[in-house]
Amino acid sequence: MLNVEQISKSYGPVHALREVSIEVRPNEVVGLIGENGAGKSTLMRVLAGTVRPDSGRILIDGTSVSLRDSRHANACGIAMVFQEQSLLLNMSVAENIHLAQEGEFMRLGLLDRRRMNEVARAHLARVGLDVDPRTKAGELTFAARQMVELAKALALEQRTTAPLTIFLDEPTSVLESRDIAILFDRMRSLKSRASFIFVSHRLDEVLEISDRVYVLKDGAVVAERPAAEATVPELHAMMVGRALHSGYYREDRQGVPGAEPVLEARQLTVRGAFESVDLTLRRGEVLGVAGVIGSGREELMRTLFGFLPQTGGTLKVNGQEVVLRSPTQAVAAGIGYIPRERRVEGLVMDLSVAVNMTLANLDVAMTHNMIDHGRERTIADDWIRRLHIRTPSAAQVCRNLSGGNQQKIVLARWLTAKSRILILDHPTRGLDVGAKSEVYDLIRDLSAQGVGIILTSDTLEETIGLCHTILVMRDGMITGRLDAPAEAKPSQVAVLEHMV
Amino acid sequence: MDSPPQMPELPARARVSALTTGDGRGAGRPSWLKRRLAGMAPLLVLVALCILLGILSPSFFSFRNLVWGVANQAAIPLILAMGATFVILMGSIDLSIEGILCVGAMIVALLCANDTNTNNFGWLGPLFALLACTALGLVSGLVHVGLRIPSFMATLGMWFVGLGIGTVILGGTAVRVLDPRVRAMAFLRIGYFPMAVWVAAAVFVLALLIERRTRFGRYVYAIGGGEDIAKLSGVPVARTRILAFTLAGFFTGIAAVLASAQLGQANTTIADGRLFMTITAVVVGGTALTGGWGGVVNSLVGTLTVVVLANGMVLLGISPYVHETVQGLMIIAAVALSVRRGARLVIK
Amino acid sequence: MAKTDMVGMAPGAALSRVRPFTPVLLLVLLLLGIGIVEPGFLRAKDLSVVLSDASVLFVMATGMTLVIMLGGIDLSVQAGASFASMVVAELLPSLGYAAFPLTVLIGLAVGICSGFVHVKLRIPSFIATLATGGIMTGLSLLMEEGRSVALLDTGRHEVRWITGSIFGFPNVILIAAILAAGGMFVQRYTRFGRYSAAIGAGEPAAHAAGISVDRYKIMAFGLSGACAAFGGVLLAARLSSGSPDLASQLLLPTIAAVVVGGTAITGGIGNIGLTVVGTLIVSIVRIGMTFVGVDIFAQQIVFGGALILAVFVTIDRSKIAIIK
Amino acid sequence: MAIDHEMFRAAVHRRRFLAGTAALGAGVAAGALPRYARADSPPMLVTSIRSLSNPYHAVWKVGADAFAKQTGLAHVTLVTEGNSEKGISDINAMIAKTNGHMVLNVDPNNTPDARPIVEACAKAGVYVVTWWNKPADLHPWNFNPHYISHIEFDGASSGAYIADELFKAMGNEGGFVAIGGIISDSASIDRRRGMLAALKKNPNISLLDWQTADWQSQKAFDIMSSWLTRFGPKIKGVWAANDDMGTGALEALRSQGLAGQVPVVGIDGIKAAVEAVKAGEFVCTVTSDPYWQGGIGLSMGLEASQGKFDPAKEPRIHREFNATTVKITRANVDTYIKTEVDSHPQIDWTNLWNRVASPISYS
Repeated sequence: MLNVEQISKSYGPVHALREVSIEVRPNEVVGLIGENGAGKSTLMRVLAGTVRPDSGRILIDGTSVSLRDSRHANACGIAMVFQEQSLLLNMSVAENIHLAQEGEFMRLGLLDRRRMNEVARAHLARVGLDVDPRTKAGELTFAARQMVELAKALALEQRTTAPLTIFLDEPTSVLESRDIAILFDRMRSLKSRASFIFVSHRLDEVLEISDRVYVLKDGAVVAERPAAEATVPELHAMMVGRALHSGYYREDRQGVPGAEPVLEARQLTVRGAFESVDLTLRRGEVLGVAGVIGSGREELMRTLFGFLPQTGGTLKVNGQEVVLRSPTQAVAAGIGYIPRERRVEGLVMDLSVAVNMTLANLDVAMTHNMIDHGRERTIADDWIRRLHIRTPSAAQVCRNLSGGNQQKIVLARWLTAKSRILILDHPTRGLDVGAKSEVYDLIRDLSAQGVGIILTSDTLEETIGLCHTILVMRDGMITGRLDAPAEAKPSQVAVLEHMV
Repeated sequence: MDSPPQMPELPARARVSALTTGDGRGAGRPSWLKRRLAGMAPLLVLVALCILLGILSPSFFSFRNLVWGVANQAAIPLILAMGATFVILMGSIDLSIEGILCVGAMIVALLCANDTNTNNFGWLGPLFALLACTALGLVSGLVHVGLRIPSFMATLGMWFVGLGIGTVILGGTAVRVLDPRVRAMAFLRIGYFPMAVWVAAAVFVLALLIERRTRFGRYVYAIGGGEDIAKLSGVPVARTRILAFTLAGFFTGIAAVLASAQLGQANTTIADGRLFMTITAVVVGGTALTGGWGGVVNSLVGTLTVVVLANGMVLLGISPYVHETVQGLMIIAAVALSVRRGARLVIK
Repeated sequence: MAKTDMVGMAPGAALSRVRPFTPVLLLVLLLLGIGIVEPGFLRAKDLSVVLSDASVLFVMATGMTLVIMLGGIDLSVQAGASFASMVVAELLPSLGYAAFPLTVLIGLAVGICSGFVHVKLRIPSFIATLATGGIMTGLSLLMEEGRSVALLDTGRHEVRWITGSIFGFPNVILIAAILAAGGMFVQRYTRFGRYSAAIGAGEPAAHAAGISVDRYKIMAFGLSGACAAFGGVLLAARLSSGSPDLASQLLLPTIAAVVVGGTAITGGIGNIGLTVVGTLIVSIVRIGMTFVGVDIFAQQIVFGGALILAVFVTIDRSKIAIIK
Repeated sequence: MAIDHEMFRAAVHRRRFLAGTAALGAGVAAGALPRYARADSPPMLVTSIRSLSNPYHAVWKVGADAFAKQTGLAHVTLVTEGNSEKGISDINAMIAKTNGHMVLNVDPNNTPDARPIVEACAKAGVYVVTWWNKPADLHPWNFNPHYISHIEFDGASSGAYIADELFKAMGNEGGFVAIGGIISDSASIDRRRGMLAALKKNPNISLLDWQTADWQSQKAFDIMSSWLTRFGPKIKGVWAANDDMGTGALEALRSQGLAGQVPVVGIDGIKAAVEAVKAGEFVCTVTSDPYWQGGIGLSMGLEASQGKFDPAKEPRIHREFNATTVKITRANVDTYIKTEVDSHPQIDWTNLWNRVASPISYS
């Protein structure tokens, strides 16, 4: 029903897409995998109508269409659910679902808000989400928003006779495993209504949900497989061009943490988020915090970096009691933070690599209280070399770099700041396999250098794989503390039972 | 342009608040009640101010003052604020108010019976004034969107242009309006209220309908909430932006007609000081200059707050030497009490 | 976002290479244009007149630049300058030369207050500074019941360092030049400059990098206040008296000067070098109109049009994600 | 800033209205000036005023143009738009442009502006006349011969005069309200001083409240509305520092059906006020004559530059003086309208000193 034929698109010398052909059959889920820069997002933009291909054509039920813009793409039955949460937080769920499609609710030139809400409620019901369509999107959880986006995409079927294809761009990257299960469940039940193109970095998920899988590499399709016949290592190999070796999380390099504590929390409390949390982070230890959304772990992480002021308990850094009222104080105390929202909190996108690296500790780049641009440059170049950051130069603006490289720059910043404690808030979110493994290596290096690391991650597997110790939180309390030595990693089940 | 583009990013504003309010019952997120109260804050400020004045000056709550001292004086600022609201909701700003208002008033005066020329087109005067102001608003919009110039500068330019036109044609004279029908538009009393108040009320209802019950209204919020998302969802951003500025021009036109009718004359200084008062009113009402949050109801509250403040200073006979100081302090207090708390928004 | 825009305006790619120079280019064209119509304009003597008249505007625009870089705006500069002119006129007789630094310090303090109101009370700078400006106007009215204060002969002697000239070269231009150099230095070589750039371009990221955003914002407003005050001092010296509305009407030209230079009103992009050019463009358009003899009835229209045109040419859209 | 937004006699008829529009054409065409003035050619006439957005200065320009037409010399008008810097730099630009071969008639935007302007003129050999605003310690005789005269109109006496007329109309008893102009404006300050002085002489009259409306009728309208609710019938009269505010207040009264019952006074004699006097809604208004001001200043400069008289030899009363004002009351309003509003006064520009009234007193 939807055929992409021989699509090519290049920006200057870079070939984003090379004669890509993809077929989406009725009622099936097509998996689309590939590293960052493999051309996934460009392909999506082509289908969304926001980018015109240089050559090739798009067929819908055999008839060729040239998509003018996103509106037109919708009319042709192609809906997008973006990796970026693309809901307007200041508007109600119903308004979001019907955005730019209010036509059907106009009566005598006026919007019929009641009907708008009713219809929205129906759409929400279809994705099994029970929220008042009048609530503002900003008040929903990430998971709920994802569902709203799905509902928004589905709402299309009312408006178009064309068969519906929903393009899901890494919908799971911001979801908890529990929510992912729900999402997949919905997708399966919706297959009767629409076809899906499912993009993800998590190969296991792709295999779980897809019927067929396309592998993109360097802008070209390198393979197409029925999911049933494919395996994760195989796909990974095709995608990265190298085999997925054992010890994915570098368990072999997991050292033994030192004895002395670098960070101690006693009865740490933030009212309304979590209560009396005790934790001890030792030198060189990787401490994982697991828990579903709402368990308080997000807030715990942000509290440890001074975003949320603690309302009770004590916090000690290297034995010194500290009160962190702002990130400034946290940095002063030698704590570093790699945020979940890289593009917003991680980097100043329009400033250069070098500037971003020295942002947290400008002193290293200063000679008698003046910024020494030469010195700053050498520092930056040094990190670029040591962390294998792929960038034209240290003067390059971060916006143009891939997620993995951006993440390394954030890391480099804290290394420059000589932080002895690092808080990694979903450090591999949105990174492709290659970038991920590099980050894993870095984490091992850091812990080997005695840096204490507190980590939360999108997948339990990752948490278990990387950490020495795992704290499990539920309803704002610590409900479990498991050791995870390299040789005897606990099972996911073992962790899960503390979570729910 | 030699690397493939990536997905557009959410505006920082949206993302940051997503961080703090997104995660279930996040600590950064105030309770339902708190949020409702925060929404009410501007109104509470207004009520408090009124009570205070009522205590200090018995004549404040006198029916006469409420009608002539408050309602009648609020008419023109309210209409201006209605136009400004939509522009500000988009995160833009319209500085051309004074220029456009000046042109409008001038046209009214020169086309209907006046003491400078022999024209006497009666109703056509106000009509043409409306058309002209709407057209000027349209120009602001086209310049802003078409030339891709920040609205701040585009409308700043239009401000000068408008005043310039006024100066050229009036040549500095004050033109008196002699047409009784035009004067009636401000003074004719229906019920207890003068026409100006009814007009303002009508404009308010109109603006409310536009905000709540039209596509344009939705789109304005969408653009304010995140222009790139809106674009991707197929919102006609350019058209909406232009329309918003045109609408602002239209409302300014109505204000211009009322102003010339009320004063019985038009001159190039008729609009002096209107701009900052209008924007202050909108912000005091709790509409964010960054766009997306607030609305015409907020602007109504804000306008009343500002007008009551001015009215109160006269009622209390505060010395003109300290007017500006008192006003400044009161406005700081008002806004400080009514800004959106909770989510750490980037405030610029 | 930036990139998609670029894709949209593919031919503009070439344009974006000359972007950095467009403001200067515009300035040169402007000079030539006026020079052709009115050759007298380009005489060194007349240019020095133009420059010294532009210098006060520039001093105020410098402070404004720092604030706009952070994405804020300072509407209190004209009130601040007028206030300062009163203060310095009042203080000169009793304090002599000490009056100058003291006035600037007062300006700094007032600016810090504006910043504090904006940052700590979380009031949009547009309104916060509007209000603090009103307060300052009130104060300068109270000082002499609204009257202006003339500098006495002694005072006029003490402001020679501003009004005088070296080899026929007006000091005030030198002063402005020094300030410009200082400003550029601050922006390029100091913590403050670096951090305000970061805050302007991405406040949340700057915050998460441990930069105390609030502090630097307040500093920016403080400096803006100081610059405004200094501008007021220069004005008082040139007009040898202070008055509560001495700098009235200077606000819009100041903002125009900053933005016409190419600094983004939304913050992040820009620097004082651009403001130098912007100031020159604005004042040359203004004085040029008189020189060329544009009919005064039309001058405002021309000025408004010129503003729009200048901004159209100078702003670098490739860096502005969304044009609001 | 002298008269700031004062609305002076709106003596603009259709003729001039059209002329104004035509001026736009000329303006857009730009450069309607002789390119360069040689030393032997007659000097260029230059007028510098606040803006054309108020009738007072609009009429001023008309007078200046009339004089220029009569002499057949080129005339340029500069406006400060309330911006001292702009005003001064424009004048500097003109001096540079004409190589100092010009005469200047200037209404400085602000008291301080006078000094740099005069100094620049003296330096360049430009004959200059200033109006309304100058620092007290700046005197024409310190800049012989180029600084010819500084002329003002005694604001205090005007303020006092209209106050007295108002009190008479009130029957010398009861309360009245007063509206001032821009608070820091010298004219505003003087007129208020005069009003207060008059008040002292009338023990039975009380000043209910004094507020400022920045010369604007709109603000006066709002303030008056609030006053009416605050004082109601206690208001027996309205004193306004200029006619524009006066008419604003009058409209507020009209909206309450009080026009004509509560007497109003103002200064400037703008057309609206003159007609209000005729209608009995205004008691009186006072006018200096901007038409005359616009011409006479240039005339002084021209004659001096042509050596017809030597300013240095003139008595001091000719170098610094208050000029006479015209008082418009019920008594003379009809004739005034006939001679001044509906037609143009024929003025003998060569009679330089016939309106010298009194020396300027520095309080």
